[in-house]
This record gives sequence, C-alpha cells and structure tokens, in this order.
Amino acid sequence: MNIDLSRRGFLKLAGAGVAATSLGAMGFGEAEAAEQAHVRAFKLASTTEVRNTCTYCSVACGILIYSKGDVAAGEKAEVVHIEGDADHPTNRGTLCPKGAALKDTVLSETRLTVPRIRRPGSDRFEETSWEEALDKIARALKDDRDANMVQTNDAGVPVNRWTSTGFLAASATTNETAWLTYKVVRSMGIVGFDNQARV
Amino acid sequence: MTMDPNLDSPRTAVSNPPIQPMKANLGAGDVVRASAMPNLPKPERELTKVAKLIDVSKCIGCKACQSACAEWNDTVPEVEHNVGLYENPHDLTPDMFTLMRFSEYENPETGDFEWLIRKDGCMHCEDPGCLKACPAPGAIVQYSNGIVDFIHENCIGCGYCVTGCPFDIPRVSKTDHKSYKCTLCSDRVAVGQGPACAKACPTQAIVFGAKEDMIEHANMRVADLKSRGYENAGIYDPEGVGGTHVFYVLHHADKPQLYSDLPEDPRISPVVRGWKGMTKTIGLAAIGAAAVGSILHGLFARANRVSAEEEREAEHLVESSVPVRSEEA
Amino acid sequence: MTKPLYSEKGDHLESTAPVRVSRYRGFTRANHWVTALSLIVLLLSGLALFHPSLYFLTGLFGGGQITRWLHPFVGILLFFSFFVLFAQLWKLNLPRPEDRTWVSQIGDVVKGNEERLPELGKYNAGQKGVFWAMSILILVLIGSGVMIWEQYFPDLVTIPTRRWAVLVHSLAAVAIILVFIVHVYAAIWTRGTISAMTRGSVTGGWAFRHHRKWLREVAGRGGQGPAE
Amino acid sequence: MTNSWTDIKNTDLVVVMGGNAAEAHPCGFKWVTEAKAQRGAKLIVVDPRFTRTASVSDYYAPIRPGSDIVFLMALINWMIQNDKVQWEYVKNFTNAAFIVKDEFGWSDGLFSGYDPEKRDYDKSSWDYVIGDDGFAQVDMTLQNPRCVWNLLKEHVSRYTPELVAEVCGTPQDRFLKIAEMIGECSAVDKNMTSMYALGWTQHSKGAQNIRGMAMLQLILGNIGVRGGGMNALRGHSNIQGLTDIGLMSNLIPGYLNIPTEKEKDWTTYMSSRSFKPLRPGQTSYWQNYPKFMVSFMKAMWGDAARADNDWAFEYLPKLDVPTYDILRMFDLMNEGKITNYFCQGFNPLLSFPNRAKLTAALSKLKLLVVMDPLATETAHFWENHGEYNDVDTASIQTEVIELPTTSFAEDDGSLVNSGRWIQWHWAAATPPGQAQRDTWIMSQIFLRVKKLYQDEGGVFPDPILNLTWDYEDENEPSAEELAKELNGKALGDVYDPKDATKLLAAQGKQLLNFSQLRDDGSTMSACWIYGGCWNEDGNNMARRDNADPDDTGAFLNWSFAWPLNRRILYNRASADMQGKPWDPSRKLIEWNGEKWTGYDVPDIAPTAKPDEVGPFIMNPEGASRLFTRGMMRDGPFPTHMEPFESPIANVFNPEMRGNPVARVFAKDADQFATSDEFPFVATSYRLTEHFHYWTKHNRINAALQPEFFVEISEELAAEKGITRGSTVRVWSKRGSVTAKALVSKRLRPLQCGDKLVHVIGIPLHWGFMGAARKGFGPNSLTPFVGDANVETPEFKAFLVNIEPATGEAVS
Repeated sequence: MNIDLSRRGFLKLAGAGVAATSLGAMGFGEAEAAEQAHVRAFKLASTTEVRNTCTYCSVACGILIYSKGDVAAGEKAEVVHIEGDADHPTNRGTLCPKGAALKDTVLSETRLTVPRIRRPGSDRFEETSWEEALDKIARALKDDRDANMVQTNDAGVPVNRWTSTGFLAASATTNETAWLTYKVVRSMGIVGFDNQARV
Repeated sequence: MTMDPNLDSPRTAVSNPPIQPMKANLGAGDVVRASAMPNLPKPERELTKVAKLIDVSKCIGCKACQSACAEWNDTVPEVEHNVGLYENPHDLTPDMFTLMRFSEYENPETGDFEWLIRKDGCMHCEDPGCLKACPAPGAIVQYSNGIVDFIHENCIGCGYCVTGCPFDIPRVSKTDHKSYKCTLCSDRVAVGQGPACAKACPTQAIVFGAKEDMIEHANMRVADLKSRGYENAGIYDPEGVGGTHVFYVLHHADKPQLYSDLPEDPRISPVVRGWKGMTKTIGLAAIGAAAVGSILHGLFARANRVSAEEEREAEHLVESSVPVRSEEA
Repeated sequence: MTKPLYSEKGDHLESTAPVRVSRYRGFTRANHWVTALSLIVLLLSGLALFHPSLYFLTGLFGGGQITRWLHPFVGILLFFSFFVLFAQLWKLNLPRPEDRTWVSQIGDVVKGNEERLPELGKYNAGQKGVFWAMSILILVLIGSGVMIWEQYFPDLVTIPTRRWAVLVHSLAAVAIILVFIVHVYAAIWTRGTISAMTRGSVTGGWAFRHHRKWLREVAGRGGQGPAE
Repeated sequence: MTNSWTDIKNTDLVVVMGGNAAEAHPCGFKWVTEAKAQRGAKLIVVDPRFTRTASVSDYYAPIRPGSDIVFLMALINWMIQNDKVQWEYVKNFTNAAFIVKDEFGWSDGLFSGYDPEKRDYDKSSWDYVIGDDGFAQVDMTLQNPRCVWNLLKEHVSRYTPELVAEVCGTPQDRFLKIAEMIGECSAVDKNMTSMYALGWTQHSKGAQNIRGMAMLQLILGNIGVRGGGMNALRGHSNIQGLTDIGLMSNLIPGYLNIPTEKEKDWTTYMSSRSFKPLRPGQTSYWQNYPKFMVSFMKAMWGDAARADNDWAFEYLPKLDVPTYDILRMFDLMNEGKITNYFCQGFNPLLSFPNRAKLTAALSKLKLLVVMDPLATETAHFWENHGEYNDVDTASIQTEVIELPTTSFAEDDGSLVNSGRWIQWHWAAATPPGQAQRDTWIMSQIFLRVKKLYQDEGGVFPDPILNLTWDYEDENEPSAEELAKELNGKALGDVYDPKDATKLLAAQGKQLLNFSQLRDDGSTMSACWIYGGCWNEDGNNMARRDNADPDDTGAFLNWSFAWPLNRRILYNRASADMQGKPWDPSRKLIEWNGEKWTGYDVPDIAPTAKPDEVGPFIMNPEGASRLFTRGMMRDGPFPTHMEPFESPIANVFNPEMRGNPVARVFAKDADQFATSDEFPFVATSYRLTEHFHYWTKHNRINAALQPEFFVEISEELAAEKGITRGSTVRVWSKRGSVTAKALVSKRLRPLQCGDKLVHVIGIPLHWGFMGAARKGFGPNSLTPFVGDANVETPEFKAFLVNIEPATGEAVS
C-alpha cells in the first residue's frame, strides 16, 4: 500500500473527523493550498539591448548592455544588466569575473557625479560648478605655460617645450577621446605626456 | 546561435537573451514532484532532461560563474575578510548560490603538485533529498526537465532541506527566513537560455544542454584527459541520488573527495528516509490507533465510577482515624 | 512527626462530611494547565510540519512561517513549565513495592475492579509511568529540538547529527502524544479525577477507591492544614 | 600581439611565461583551452608561482623572478645544440647571415662600448658591415664567424641547463623537458605561441626578456604563422590604442617620433628617417615616413602647416632627454619642478613605484586635476585614511579638482584590442549626475585656454590658435568626426602616382587607407596606421560579420584591424621562398604566380615576388633581427642582468647591479636594498577576481576577493612562525604594508646554486577607496627604476622582509 496517506485517508483512520471538519469550517484548510510553482519573471523583457566592449582588459570582449530606456532614441537610460555577446568572435558570449560584474562598476556607489574641489590644506572636497572648475584649470594652464615654456635651448635652437605641466592619459578611453586629448596636449607643447602603457 | 525559446531542449548557454516579452516555458504544469504534495497530477508533457556539465579539468577557478550568478540573481554577497584562502565568500550563502572551492594536492603517483578547483553548488538531483525532507507543500519542486527549484512563497524556513541535502547546499536566509540555492537559472531556461554561469564561463568548463548531449560531451573530455595521462579521469553523476542534472568531469574520478570533499557515494541519508518514511506513517497510525482505542474503550467499557458505598467508607475512615497532635510527636 | 510517605504536606481534608480531600493547590494546577496548553500547541504545530496531510494545521497559527517560528519557543515554555511541575511532584512519583502488584494486575485496572488491587498512595503506577515518560521525552525533545532550530542554531551540530536529531525528535513526539492520549483518557475514564485539576480536590470516595493510603495519611493529619 | 586571440586555437604548443593568461585574460585564454581540446595542444607554464594558468597546464616549471633571460637564452642554446632550427626560415627571413663589425663583442656581462660614467653604451660597433654597394654584407652559408648566426651561437653557448638551475632555480630536468617540447616546434608543421604580459615587461630589462622569446620564435620559424607569434597580452581595454595614437612623451600617432632638440629643422629630422633598404630590392616601408608625418601635421594644424614653413615643424616640442615619462615627471614633481598635473582615468598613486615618493611629489604640486568615473586614491591622496594613507592633510597645499567623467557604458567610440582589432561601441546609458565625456572636458579646457591667448596674448600662442578645430559642435566634437580624422581625408584631389589621370580620392573624401597618403600636403591623417578604419565605405570598425571561412580564426569582416585590416603580422613569413605555405593545413596566404592570395591581408606588396622581397617590410633588411644593431640601449642580444634588488650577484659580473644602462635617479639609488637586510624576493601580480584598482569599487568583485593579502610558501611561513590567515608585516627599504597571510604549496623556495630563495607574492588590487576592505598595493614597496628602453617600472622582482604583525590591521 502507499505509505504516504492522503489527508482524507488519515482523517478516516484517525477518526478525528470532527476536529478536522470544524477546522476546515473555520477556514484553516486554506493554509494547505500552496502558491503555484513558477519561475522568476525574466528580467530582460522590454529592455533595450546595446552592443559595447568590456572596459577592462584588451581581450575586448563583446558585451550586451541591457537598459531601461533607449539612449539612441534620446531617452534617459539606466543599465539593468550586462552580459557577454554570443556573436562576438573572441569571447563568444563568455565573460570573466570582472566583465560579468560590469554593471556594478557603472552603478558603483563611488561613481563621481559632480565636479569637486579640494582647496589647499582643506580636509574635504567641496562641490563646485563645471564653469568654476574649467576656468580655474584654463587659467592655471596659461599662467604656467607663459611662465615656464622653454622656447629655445642654450644653443638657441627653438624647442618650444613645456615641461612644468604634465598630462597622464587614460587606458580605457576611446581612440577618439585619445586623439582629441593628443591634439590639446601637444598643441600646448606639453612633453610630460604619458599613459598607462608603461605599466 | 540563439535557439528558439519554444524548443524545450536542448538549450545552449551560448546565445543572447531575448528582450521581447515572452511566456515562461516552465511552470506549474511541468512539475513532476513537489515537496509535501504526495498526490500530484502527472504533467501533460515531458520536457527533455537538461544538465549542466562542469569540467574541472578546464576550470581556471576565475569565479566568473560566481560573479555572473550574483549579477543575474541580484544577490549581493557580503564583503568578508581574507582568511588565508582563495574561497570568497568562504562558503555558500543565501546570497552566493555557487562557489569555487580550491584544494592543493600533491599527487603521490606522479609527484606533481595539482591545484584542484571545483565549482560547488546545487547538483539538481534526480532524487532530491531537500524535496523529500521539506514539510511545506510546494516549497520545493522538480520540473520534468530535471531542475529542482525553490518556490520561496511556500518556504517556511525550517531548514529541513539542509538536513535532507546530501551535498550541503541550501542556505536559509537570516533576513527573510527562506531557503536559497542555485535555481539552474530556471528563469533563463524558461525562455531558452542557459544558466548565467554557463554562459559566462570563459573556458566553457561549464556547459549546458540536454543531459544526453552533455554525457556525450563529457565522454569526449574524459578521452582527452586519458590521452594526457589521467587514467582515472571520469564522470561524476552519482547513482545514489538517481543521477544529477549538474555533473562533473574529474581527472581523478576515482577520488572525488580530493575535490574539496565531493562525496564519494552521495545518497539521501537512510536516517532522513526513515524519518520521512516509516516514522511519519507508523507514527500517525499509532497516534490514530491510540485515539480510536481510547474512544472505543470509552464507549464500550464501563467507566470507572466511585460508588456511594465508597463515599461512606471514606467518611468512616476519616472519623476513625486518630488525629496526631504535633506536640505529642 | 513521621515524614509523609504517600502525600504532600499540603494535602488535607477540606471537609469531613461529605469528605473532600484537597489534592493540588492553585499554583500547581495553574502550572499543570500551562504545561498542558503548551503541549497541545506543540502537538498541533508539530504535527503540521510532521505530515503533509496535517500541514493545514499551520492555519491555526497563521501560516507555515509563523508555525515554524512559534513551535520552538512554545517548546522552551513547556520545558520550563514542566520543570517546575516536576520539582513539585517527583518525590511521590518514586516507585513503591505496591506498584509492582498494581502493574501485575493491570487487567483488573482496565476492568475497574479496584477492590482487587492493593491500597495506593497519591499516585498509581500508571500515573507514575506517565509522569516519568513525560519527563524523559520532554528532555529528549528539547535536546533534539535545539539541534534542529535553524533560526538560531544552524551550525550547532553537524548535518549528520542533525539528521538523527530530527528523527529522534519526531519519534519522541509520537511517543509523547501517545502518553498524552493515555493521560487524558485515563483522567476522563476514571470519573471524579478531573476535579483534582479544576477545583483542586477530590471526593473522599474517589480517594478511598483509588488512593487509600494517601487518604489514610491525609486523614491521619486530621483537620490540620490550611482549611483550619 | 602579432596574431589575434582567436588565432591561438591554431597552435600546437602554448608557452605562458612572463604572464598569467588564465587569470588576467580569462576569455582570451579560452582559445588556449580550445587548442587543447580541439588540436590536442599542450600548455607550458613557467612562473615563480603555481598560478591558475598552471593549474590547467600540461607542464609547469618554477623560475626565480628576474632570471628569464637565462632561461630563454638557454632554450636558444639547446635548440642550436640539438639542431631544432627551422633553417630555411632562419637563413632567409632573419638577419642570421648578416656580417657584423669586428669591433662588436661581449665580456663580463657587458657588450662593447660601455661607459660606466654615462651608464650608457657607444653603440657604433653594434652594426653590420656595409659594402661598397651601400648594402649590408651577408654570408648565406652562415660560415663567416662574424655573421649574426655564429655570434649568436657563441653568445648563447654560456647558457647551459646547469646555469639555468643555478640562476633561475629551475630544476634541470624540468628545463630539459620544456626544451624538448619546444624543440618539436621547429618542424614546419608544428607551431608554438608565446603569451606574455607584465611578468616580462615590468623589469629593468623587460624589453630584452621579450626579445629573447622573439628570437626563439624566429629560430623555430613561428613568427607570421597561424598559431604562432609573439603575443603580448595588453592590460587595458585601449592601451593599444593609446599607444598607437602616441599619447606618450616622445611619440606621434602611428609610431612616429617627436623630434629631439638635435633635429633643429624638418630636413635634419627627416634625414635620419630615410630608411634606405639594407639589402637589394627590399621594401623598407618606413621610406614613406614623410607622407605619414606631413599628413599628421596637416591633421594638427591644417593650413598653418605648409611646405614653406616646414609643415609647422616649429609647433612641435623638441625633447632634450629621450622621454619625459611618468617616472621622470614624478621625480621632477618631487623636486618641486612641476606646477600642474592631469590624471585622465589614471590612478598613479597606486600604479607607480615607491608610493611614499609619489605622495611627496603630489604634495608639491600647485594643481592636480583628476578626470575619472570613479573616486581614485590619487584624487584623495591628501585625505588621511589611518595606516592606509597616513598623510598630514593640513600641510598639503595642492589644490585638487576632481571631474566626473562618463564610463564605457555612456559613450560611443572605438577601442583597440590586443590583436589590433579596432572595435566600435555604442552608448547604452545616460551619464550619472553631472558626469561629462572626456571629449567635452578636453574641448572646454582647450577652448578656454585658446580664448585666454586670444584675449591676453602670451608665449608662443601659434600652435594653440592654429590647431584645427572644425567640428560641428566645437564644444563637443563627435566620436564620428574624430574617427574620420584618424582615418584621414583628401585635402586636395589625390591621383595615382603611376597614372596621373587616375583620381584616387577627390578633395574632401575619406581616404581608402594609408597607401593614398601624400607628403605634398594634399592629404591629412591623424594616425596613418588606422588608415581604412573609416573610409568612404563607412565605419569599418563597426562591422559585425563574424563569418570565418575555413575556421582560420581571421574574422576579416569583424571590425577593422590595423594595418589594412591585417590579422596576422608578417604573414608573408607563413610561406616558403616559393610562396607555398610551410604548413598547408594552416595556410594563411599563398603566391599564385602573380600575386598573394589567401585568408589574410598579405603583409607585403600583393605582387612582391616571394624569392625577391623579404617578409619583414618594416625593416630595411627585409628580414627580422636576431641581432638588433643599435636599436636597443642595453644590447643587440639579450644578456643576463639581475634585478636592481636581487639576492644573487650577476654570475657574469658580480660588480654589475641591475641593468647597467637603466636610468636611475640619484636619490632613488640610495633606496635600493641588498639581501642581507631584505632577504626575500617579492613579485607583484594581478588576481583574476579584480581589475587593477577599479573593481574594488564594485560590490561583487569586492566580495570575490575582499582583502589585501600576500602569498608565501609553507616553508617560509614555518621559518617565520606565520599562520594561514594571520596578519603579517611586509616591508622594503621604501615602505611597509600589513596584509593577511595566504600560506600555500603553490609557492616553493627555489634552490639557486647554494642559495635558497624564498618568493613572496603581492597582489595589487587594494587601496583606501571603494567597496573592498582597505589595504595596500605593492607599490608601497617597489623600487623607483624602470626598463632601460621603455621605462616600465621594475615591479616583478624586488627585495622585502616579512614578519608576523603585532596589531591586527583595521579594515
């Protein structure tokens, strides 16, 4: 015989019918009706898919960024998920532990959102406006360039080099950003110019 | 490479997820077993059995699976301390459904050092101990494709699943008091996607598909390992639990315990079987019998009454008894 | 005076005609009912998680989560409540020579032929059995219960031990329910018993019929006692 | 990379040395596992630590940090001794046959021409014998004792398996087994690939480590073939692009050079760049240098760059020193000679050696500007974080401006991967808060400075005022506009030089590729090697056809690879002198009688006859170089040099410390330690769970590897009474850190001769900002010295001491 007894079977056997029915009458029987089996709702439904490249190492894995909202359509968009692009020849949809967690870097609590300035000797950053920050920078650049630009060397050869201001370029910016940066930095005569390639 | 999500199987981990809304292809109708629900109607359709194969010989222990798992399931594992090990978090948690376990092994035969790395997590047993142990109707279900899933609305947090599991997998949350473990990304599988870990795995040490295809793939891997001198390479798909829907290729299949104590011959503990089987039945029967017995006795045997005679005897006894004075004592 | 062998010091005659003998003071009765009540709650909540067919009983407590949460706490309550009861009753529940005869004539007990049985003190062997069975089972239950208390002691014991604990817990639970049934039924079947735990006293006849040595000893102390 | 990630699947043997591909590049390493699974390829790992790469290797050998040259030269020696040489390749495709000047020589670990005063070589003797015909003399029979081959043979003869055991601490049997496995790849149908990264570059002789393997690969005939090559696993997503576009002190986009002050005018500058072929009929592609250079000047200054003003040569800064690299800049900063410093997405406080010096230097700045998506340690260098950044905030007068920038998810543009694929990506999200794109920020800075010069005048404003800036929105040039400038366009009509009537590109049109560049000012191109990335066919970097005919791994229609969409550099060398593939099963290109055809874009003129033109068209020899002439500061052959901090004296010259020509700043020399006070060798590295100092800002990666630790052997732990998981103090002559101890069998002490060398592993992912627990980076300990040729800091081998820490680190 089936050793698992159905509830009704048990009631018959135990003769506890009275108790049980009265409980049933009090509506306790409902407790048994369990939530239907279901899987979690698929979270990418109705998101926007955008193809991008992982920002970390130079394997340059293809990634798919899923956002709520569509930037291309001029909407405000926030990243909800990132995973590998299965069509990409190099990573074939796979991602490493860094790439698989890219979303948390985009949404990191330590992401910068406003220009800030730390005054000499101060123990904190204070918020500032882009205007103030950029004007300050431009002024500092011009003053130093005018003061320290080396126009000719001892031999009188024009050298037009500016050594007292330095610029470290990034390692994850686009080629386009890099080219614009190059133009700006070189046109000023800065030679203390370098990037992450050295490390 | 994206598969038609309406194909129930085989599914590929290496495809891009759909973004158009679609109906989950895995639901109540596909449940073959549910905890504490003995008389379940047989599902009208039978899905192809799926499986996740973990080839430890290809695994580089990069934890992409852990990362992808947390991202997909929106869990936030705690930032712990380093305790001198590579395992982080240090164990499975309600927020970390899978974990790379590392063991350093000096092979006595070859004299070589080996770093054995195993992805730990729910094995999705064909005969799930958690489901057997669970007292809450429908809190643990098994779909016809083999996935064992927790339905958290029904979970009462008693921890019986922990007791029932032969692999020490489920973890009960201290915050919402519900039990958590790998779902084999049932939500992804339901729309024709493979689990997040299998898709992310850089070396494809984790692959996902129809179980028979996975077995075939595993056999190829075993052959390759044998050709590289691992005579004992083999598949870990333990019989004791009726086989699993997450299984391994091991270079030392003869010694699974080398891989951070992977059980040699896992099975649902006889103690648990006893508890959930005989005890349950015979216990209830005994209680029922006792109740019925007493009722019958009550009905048919005469009650044990005190007679008026005995009341008088009592009064007489009281009168005749000489009070003992304390000072005389 | 000689130390009472068959009665508590507090037991006394409330009246002589008709005779009424006090059996349990108010505190003890309250203590008993708290214990009884918690046992019933445990029994219902326990059974709910014990067998699917009884899961509906979780409805009594407002669902599975609450039932899971409530059960162990009531268990703690029962444990302490019973402990206090035990402190009051254990002495007179120690076995005595006449218990053997009583047990050997269990047939007469069930048939109710009390006149054929030896005179007894405050408790008969059956009651003593219930008492000791309860004591032991409650210890086992609280012990095994803590081991499987996921919410607070998830890592108290290893999982294999935990498996045994859960098995032992359910077996002990079945046993205690059986004892409970015997206890309750015996009280009902032996008419005049219930008043001992409600009013706290029994009729002289009841005492004469079931616990004559106890009656003698109490009577021997005459009108002494709180009633005077 | 000479090849590509996807090409690695074609290999028979992978040698991972000087890198840890599985951990640092997991998804690229996938192709190693593919090669193993599909081709039965083998994987060899040579590393001081048994890494996660080693855990899936077929054979592993330990090596003492900083001794790689000995291992590599010994491999070459073994190949020569055991005739494991691809002779036809070596004779025809390398400079083995070239005759070298008699004055060239080597003794006591030094080459001819060393000047200890200057710490530099007079390289004049390091060159070929040039005949009366103006060509280098060769002896194709390789009999001449002065030919490169015989000099090499003699040079490497000192590097025996015994020496390897003594210097590298690698057991002889392990070395020999590896030599045999590698030797098999001298066969034309067996190819080996080398995957390396900072394990080789971060040494004071990093460039020579890589030379060593490149020479071995040439001897085995593995350069230019499928499944072969020298594959540098670049660290960052666009570090290749930043280098291509020349964001370095001495570079101009496309590997052109900023003039030195010795090159006072255009003619002088060009004179040293004529690159006349050294052998008859060779291509010497650099002969086109003027076309690239003029096109660049036009891209920068448009009409202001004219023939009559030397193409505005004057606008370019002229260098007085080889380079103002970061190390030099921080040294100057520390001398108080730097006023303003910009960090664009860069965190030098954790990236460069001797953090104490970095902090002191930054504290002397007037203004520090940090542009970053995340809150970096550099931007917060003045903030006191207890032991993790123990600075006196009030005394630091540096003004710091922190500008929020967008991340990859919020901009369009292209990145160059390690295999030179230039891949376009699209923005998916709105920048958070007030974050702005770097293009906007740089434009704002430039436009403001320009305005100041317009309004106030000032010193030499011309290059600023004349900088081309014709963008639709001058405040934020679009990625598309900038990409088109990188490709280049016709400023006037461009005709075919062979047929003056044939119009190649009409004025204003995008150029097809760099073959259409001119030196008459009729073309502009910001970065000649990118020519073709965005021509009249559109944005080729955005191409997404992942078809791969015959599964070669080339993917020619996926994005665009520089140069000319070529996927494997030197691919002409994959075919023999008749133009037939060495290994038909791995055909890449083939000579069909009239031209080169095949799966890849030929790395040679399509009609250049195989028996006439050599495959290495960028070299005036037409051949590759086993002997580099005067092109490297520290020698034409790699010779063993110890790290500046080493427990062992140089076996060839005990007096010689580190790299004899590496630049050392005065104050830093005093901070080099010896092994009597600092007995243990430390090496830094990345863990797979983290990316540099970025992912510690990310909760998930922080959870996967939460806290700073150091790895030590069980032997060292026992010796020092250190237990697993306890806190230890590690210190060098430059600084001290506290860390958790990870005691492991994966590190073993190395027996180097009679000396037992303990190695301590120090991962580099922690700092005092972000989601992970506060910690340190190895740069608190590392010496302030770089590679002699490229100034990459010596992070991979230095000396420290270790002890159990008394107080627990608060984190």
